[in-house]
Amino acid sequence: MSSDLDLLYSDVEDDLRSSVRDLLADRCDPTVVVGLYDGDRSLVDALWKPLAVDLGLTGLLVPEDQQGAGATAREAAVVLEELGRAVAPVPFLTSSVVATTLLLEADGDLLPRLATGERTAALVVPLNTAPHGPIPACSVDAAGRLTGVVSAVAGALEADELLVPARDADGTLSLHAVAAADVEVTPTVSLDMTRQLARIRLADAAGRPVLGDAEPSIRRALLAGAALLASEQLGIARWCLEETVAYLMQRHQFGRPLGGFQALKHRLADLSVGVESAAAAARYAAAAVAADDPDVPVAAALAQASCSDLAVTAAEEALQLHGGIGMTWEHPMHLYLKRAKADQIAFGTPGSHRARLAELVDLPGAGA
Amino acid sequence: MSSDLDLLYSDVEDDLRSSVRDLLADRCDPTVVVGLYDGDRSLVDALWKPLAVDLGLTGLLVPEDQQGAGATAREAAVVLEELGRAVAPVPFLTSSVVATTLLLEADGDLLPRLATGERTAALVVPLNTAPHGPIPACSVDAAGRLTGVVSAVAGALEADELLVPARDADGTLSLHAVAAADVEVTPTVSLDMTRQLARIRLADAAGRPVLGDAEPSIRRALLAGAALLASEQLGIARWCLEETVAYLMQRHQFGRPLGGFQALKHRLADLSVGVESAAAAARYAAAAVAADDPDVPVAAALAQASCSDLAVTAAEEALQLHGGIGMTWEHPMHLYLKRAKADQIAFGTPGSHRARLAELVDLPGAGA
Amino acid sequence: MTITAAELRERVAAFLATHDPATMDRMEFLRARYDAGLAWIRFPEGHGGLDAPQSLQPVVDEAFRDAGAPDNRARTNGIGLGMAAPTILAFGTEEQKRRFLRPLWTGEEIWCQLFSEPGAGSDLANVGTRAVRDGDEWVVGGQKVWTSGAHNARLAILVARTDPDVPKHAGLSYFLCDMTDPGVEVRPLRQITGEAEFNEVFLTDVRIPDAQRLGEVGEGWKIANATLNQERVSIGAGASARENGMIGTVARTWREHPELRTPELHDRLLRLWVDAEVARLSGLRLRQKLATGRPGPEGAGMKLTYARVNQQLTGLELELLGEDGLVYSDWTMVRPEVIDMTGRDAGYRYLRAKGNSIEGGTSEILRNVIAERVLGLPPEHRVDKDRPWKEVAR
Amino acid sequence: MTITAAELRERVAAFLATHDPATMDRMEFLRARYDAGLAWIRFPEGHGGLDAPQSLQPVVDEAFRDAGAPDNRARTNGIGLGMAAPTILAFGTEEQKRRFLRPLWTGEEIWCQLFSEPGAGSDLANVGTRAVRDGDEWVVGGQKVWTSGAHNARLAILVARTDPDVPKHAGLSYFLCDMTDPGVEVRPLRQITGEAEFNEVFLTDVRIPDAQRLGEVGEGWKIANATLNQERVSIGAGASARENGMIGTVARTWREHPELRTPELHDRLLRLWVDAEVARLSGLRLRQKLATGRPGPEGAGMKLTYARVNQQLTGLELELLGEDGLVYSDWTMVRPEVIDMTGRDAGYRYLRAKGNSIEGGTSEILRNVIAERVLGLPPEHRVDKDRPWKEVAR
Repeated sequence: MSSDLDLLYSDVEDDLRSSVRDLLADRCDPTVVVGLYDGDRSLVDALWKPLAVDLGLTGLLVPEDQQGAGATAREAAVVLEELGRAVAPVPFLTSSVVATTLLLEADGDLLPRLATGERTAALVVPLNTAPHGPIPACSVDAAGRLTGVVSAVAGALEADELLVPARDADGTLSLHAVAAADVEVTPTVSLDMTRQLARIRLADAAGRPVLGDAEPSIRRALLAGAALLASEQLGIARWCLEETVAYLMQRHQFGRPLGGFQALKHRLADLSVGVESAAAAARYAAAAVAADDPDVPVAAALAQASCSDLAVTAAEEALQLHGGIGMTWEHPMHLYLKRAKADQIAFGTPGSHRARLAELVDLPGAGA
Repeated sequence: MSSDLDLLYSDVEDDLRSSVRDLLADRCDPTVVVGLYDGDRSLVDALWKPLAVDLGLTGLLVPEDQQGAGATAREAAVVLEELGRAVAPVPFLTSSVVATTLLLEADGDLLPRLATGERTAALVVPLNTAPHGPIPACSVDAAGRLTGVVSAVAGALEADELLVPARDADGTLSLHAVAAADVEVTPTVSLDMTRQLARIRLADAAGRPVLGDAEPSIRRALLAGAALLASEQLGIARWCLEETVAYLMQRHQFGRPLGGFQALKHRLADLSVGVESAAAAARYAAAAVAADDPDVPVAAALAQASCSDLAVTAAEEALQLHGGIGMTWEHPMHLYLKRAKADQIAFGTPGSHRARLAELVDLPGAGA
Repeated sequence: MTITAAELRERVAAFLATHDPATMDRMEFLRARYDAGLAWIRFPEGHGGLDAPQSLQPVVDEAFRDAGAPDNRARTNGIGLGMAAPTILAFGTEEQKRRFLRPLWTGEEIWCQLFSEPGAGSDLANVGTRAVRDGDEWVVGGQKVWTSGAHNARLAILVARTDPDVPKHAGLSYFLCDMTDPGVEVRPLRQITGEAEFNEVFLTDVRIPDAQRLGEVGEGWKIANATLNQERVSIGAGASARENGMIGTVARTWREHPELRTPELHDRLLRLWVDAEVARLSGLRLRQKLATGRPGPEGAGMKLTYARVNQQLTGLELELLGEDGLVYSDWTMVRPEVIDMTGRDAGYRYLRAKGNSIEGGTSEILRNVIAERVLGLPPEHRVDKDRPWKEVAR
Repeated sequence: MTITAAELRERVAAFLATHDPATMDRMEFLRARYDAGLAWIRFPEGHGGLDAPQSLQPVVDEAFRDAGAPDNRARTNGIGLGMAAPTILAFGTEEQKRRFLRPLWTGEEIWCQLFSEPGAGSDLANVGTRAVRDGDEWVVGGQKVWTSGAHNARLAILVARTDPDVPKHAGLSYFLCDMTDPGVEVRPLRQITGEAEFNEVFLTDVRIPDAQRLGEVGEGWKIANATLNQERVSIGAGASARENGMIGTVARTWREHPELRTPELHDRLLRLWVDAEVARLSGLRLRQKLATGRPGPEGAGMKLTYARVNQQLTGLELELLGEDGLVYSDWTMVRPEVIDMTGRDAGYRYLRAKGNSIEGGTSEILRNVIAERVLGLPPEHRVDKDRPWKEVAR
């Protein structure tokens, strides 16, 4: 609950934002993004390479002595704001945040290879797994062979390396790396095709052990993911607000711009207050993770409990205020609605994060 | 769930409404009602006598062969709409609905005396007792002597006869009549002074047995109270809406009537839809009680789950849209806000009625 | 003396005695039923009805159903039956009623609606499609949008601008347009669900006989509003059994998946159950009110509630489903024949329900309608009301 | 080079070395502290400050507190310190600053605010109180309302109309009014809580020297807005510890009464806990943003949230309390010295919180401000903006 965390953006962060935004403006036009829904995934690689290699985003959270940029969650959060703003279909959150955070606690050469963008990894759990919830796991035998099926895994289609949580006969949860090429990865038709999910099937797959007693590390990685997802949601919400304001200034009905109608003005004002609130919550979560503040669990749950719903509200309001045009396939609004709705479920629903907060801040439920 | 129940008002009901409204317009001016908050309760009697005796409202639910009017809950509901509309401080709901419904199942001469308005009665439970909740009870000894303290009792200050639920040593719940004059009745400073509560203290008070195994009857009476309270809430909401529309048509700011500002228009439109919905729910509850329909438990819970909150919303919106003037003691708006808020808690909160619905319509909660 | 249910049953029995549904050609049977006044009984004699109360319609429909008779497949001609027919009845000439109502009711001719345009959505009176008189014909050009069923339709109700020099509400006229005419081009319009439930319709020098003009020249706005009120009432009226519609679908998911329930979702679901049930009762009450009269602005409130409840319910359902809420059935573009809001997967329902607050009058426009026509609040400040249409910014 | 925390502590120590709070007269001590520039350090030298960063103010206050020094009882002069002082600093002449700021800071002179009128609430620029020039004085007449602390105040900031012949925003001027002048009558204004926290103030031929005019004639609207932005920021900024304010009060009730908890209220409380905590962080963020600059429209959003959360929390608390939510402490009319939103009983909090969305700019006006000044949406259509004030309907 440190009140001295900086909730604004530094000059460095502003510069980083500009580079990411410029690149996305150039290469991630909505008219290309929508192609993902019709099965054209070529954008993913075309975008990920320059983001990873040219801008070096993959190494943000990795220390410099491991080929990384030695930055913090604050910078990663700014990147996520921009990725959300462009509904960019890249595995930054899954590989460069969650998998990277996980590997920070492990030995081996995978981390530097993620940092340089040479490899991409994904944690094999369903996207809706909450940091505080049950962690679905495969089973691992004494020979280190992995068996199990995990569905709704995000980032797996883009990953070379899969990080698989598995339980041994004693019930200990450990983490194993498996080459994606060695297992069955089936794409899922997803509500949000800009973060398409996959079903992973392992049948006696050969894994390399990464972490022994892995549960605390996995939870920490999921917590970082939840905390920073809030920045992606903030980016989505900001785009929806700005796009809608611009549209309502330009669209005339009844002989005047729609933006001049007071009922719409008041709704946009409320949305604007919501977006500013989300900015505070998301920045606090990023700053807390960056500072390794003891308040991270509260900050992450708070950010998810607020930013998840706010992004959905922003997308829904934007859709409604665009009228019919927002309902069409050719307008990009639906891409944001689908991402926002999927993000709301990702890393646990807002309701689940509120229930977690109840434990953390001593507001027990009925009968407790 | 009979869909052939009439949800409109009959001509007879419209006539009844007119007589009640005329009388209240004449004798229940808000400037007099507010005096209750400063301790002047003279209005209560001055109003109750003509309503009870001149209009014969006390006997609405009593069969004609017991000195009553042989009408139904539909007519009583219309009376409650008008009483709510005028925040009238009379014991109609407590005596002529709840106590009367209870006595319909008992022998003795109290019912006809309630019907004629000669006597007034109140059920001695806290106002927030839900039809489906626990029923606080006094204890009764073998000699029929009652002991206990019950607070937040509505209608007790106006009652000659108190109907006291009591448990004997075996735990059986029975109902007893006690003359109000024989027990300690202490007025409570209440949030809603137009339905002022009291604390009843019985110490070996002599009661006359009214009903033996009284629990089903008490629940039925509370259910009728909850079902018809919705009509009072509808009356409150309608007044708030109409008064606010009238005020906004008359009040000018920025050189034009406030009612022409679209943001306010849209809020009033939403409120208007809410009021129409409340009318449907309240009418259905009244019609179901009148027809002794098996759907009464659902109808009552539904009406309370919707009309309670709607009346509060209407009063809160009305207060806000009146601006500063609504915050003053001299404007009647606060009388409605206080009544609406107290009514929301009366006979169980909306949340408690939703929980009851969950049981009734098979929508069990988590872990059930 | 109006007709009774018993008399109606007798009439149906008499009709069936001479028309055996088991042996008769389906279309011949339907035409005969129409001619016997047993189609839409509230319509006048000679136009498929008996001037009978609408409330008795189910008696007739049931009697035919019980006899195993074919029906007119009402779902495939919703716009024809729900919007075109009552409008033609109210504003058409005898000749027009005779020409159009019978094949409409029997389903021989499917109808669609050519009202909305890219520049005329909420501001419907801003229609820019031009109709220029040329002798006994009108030459029509422009672009329409959000036309459901246009690719299957034989006829359309059409609003076009016949006079750009007068203020916008005064310059519109109402036409019945043959969709098979040269110059009518229908293109599918893909929606956020992936499907193309609607179409864009391009009109290029389409020639409509003046005999297919409905009402007077310049009356288009009035007639279009009558049509739209029909739509709002029918959208808002909804079904009449408890848990019909979206709430039933979500309640079923809830009941079947105890493992997904949380206290938070429970209370949200209960609130929506209450809203849905109260909306059902409001619909019932509205129908009792309207039993005799014509539809007024009250239907607008029903439609507002229906849209809100559907959207909140479908949003909740995805949260409830969790992992299963992250998937979708199929993004392939198809042109569905019939829209089934409660069927399909939860993701589809979520996306499709977003249209409920836009189609048939946005929720914002409906709030204006309620504020002005139910509550009597002042109309919006209008810069375009009294100026010639062609001079207003758009 | 700005001053550092260490340097400030040294200055305080040096001051205390020659001014012993234990022996010195309280008011003498405060005056000396002001003259030493250790009052409000962000103010200029000579006016109680050192041109130091506002962020270091706690360092000074703490050092004095630790030394057992008397403070200036800031809570009893909220309007003076929060609104009058920054406005006088920004718009006053040197002479005015010298005359008014010192006794304001020390608390010798309490201030109140004479802005709102029965006919000028949200439409503040509609002020009808007239000020007519008469030589070196202004003769003021009119009625003000919602004046807190007027019965204790020595001075007031006042907005009055000096020119009714120009459009309303142009015809206002800003004055510093002596509340002890003849012609100033203060009457308590009872509120829905039963108390009279505010007053009505009747001004009859009150004579104000032209030297007590703040800013130019006709600049009243601009200066009043600067004052109100100060208020919104201070209302919105709130406290900075978690669970400070209303949420702490309700959370305490929740923790102390397990028997009252229900799943439904639990989720509502958690939602409001989230809202309150996010609002706290937003306030923190806003303060970081404003650390150097002047208050802008951003404070409006904070105030909106604060009002909503307070109202929802207090409403929830009554439902939570059930039977105890039906009682009230006392309806007797009193004039409270200090308003304590979080103390008192739940019924009082519920009623008092209703004022949060009205006082200091209604939530509706704040939404306009945000829409127009933050988002850049078009202003409302204004019939009164360019017409002489006296000709506009009201």
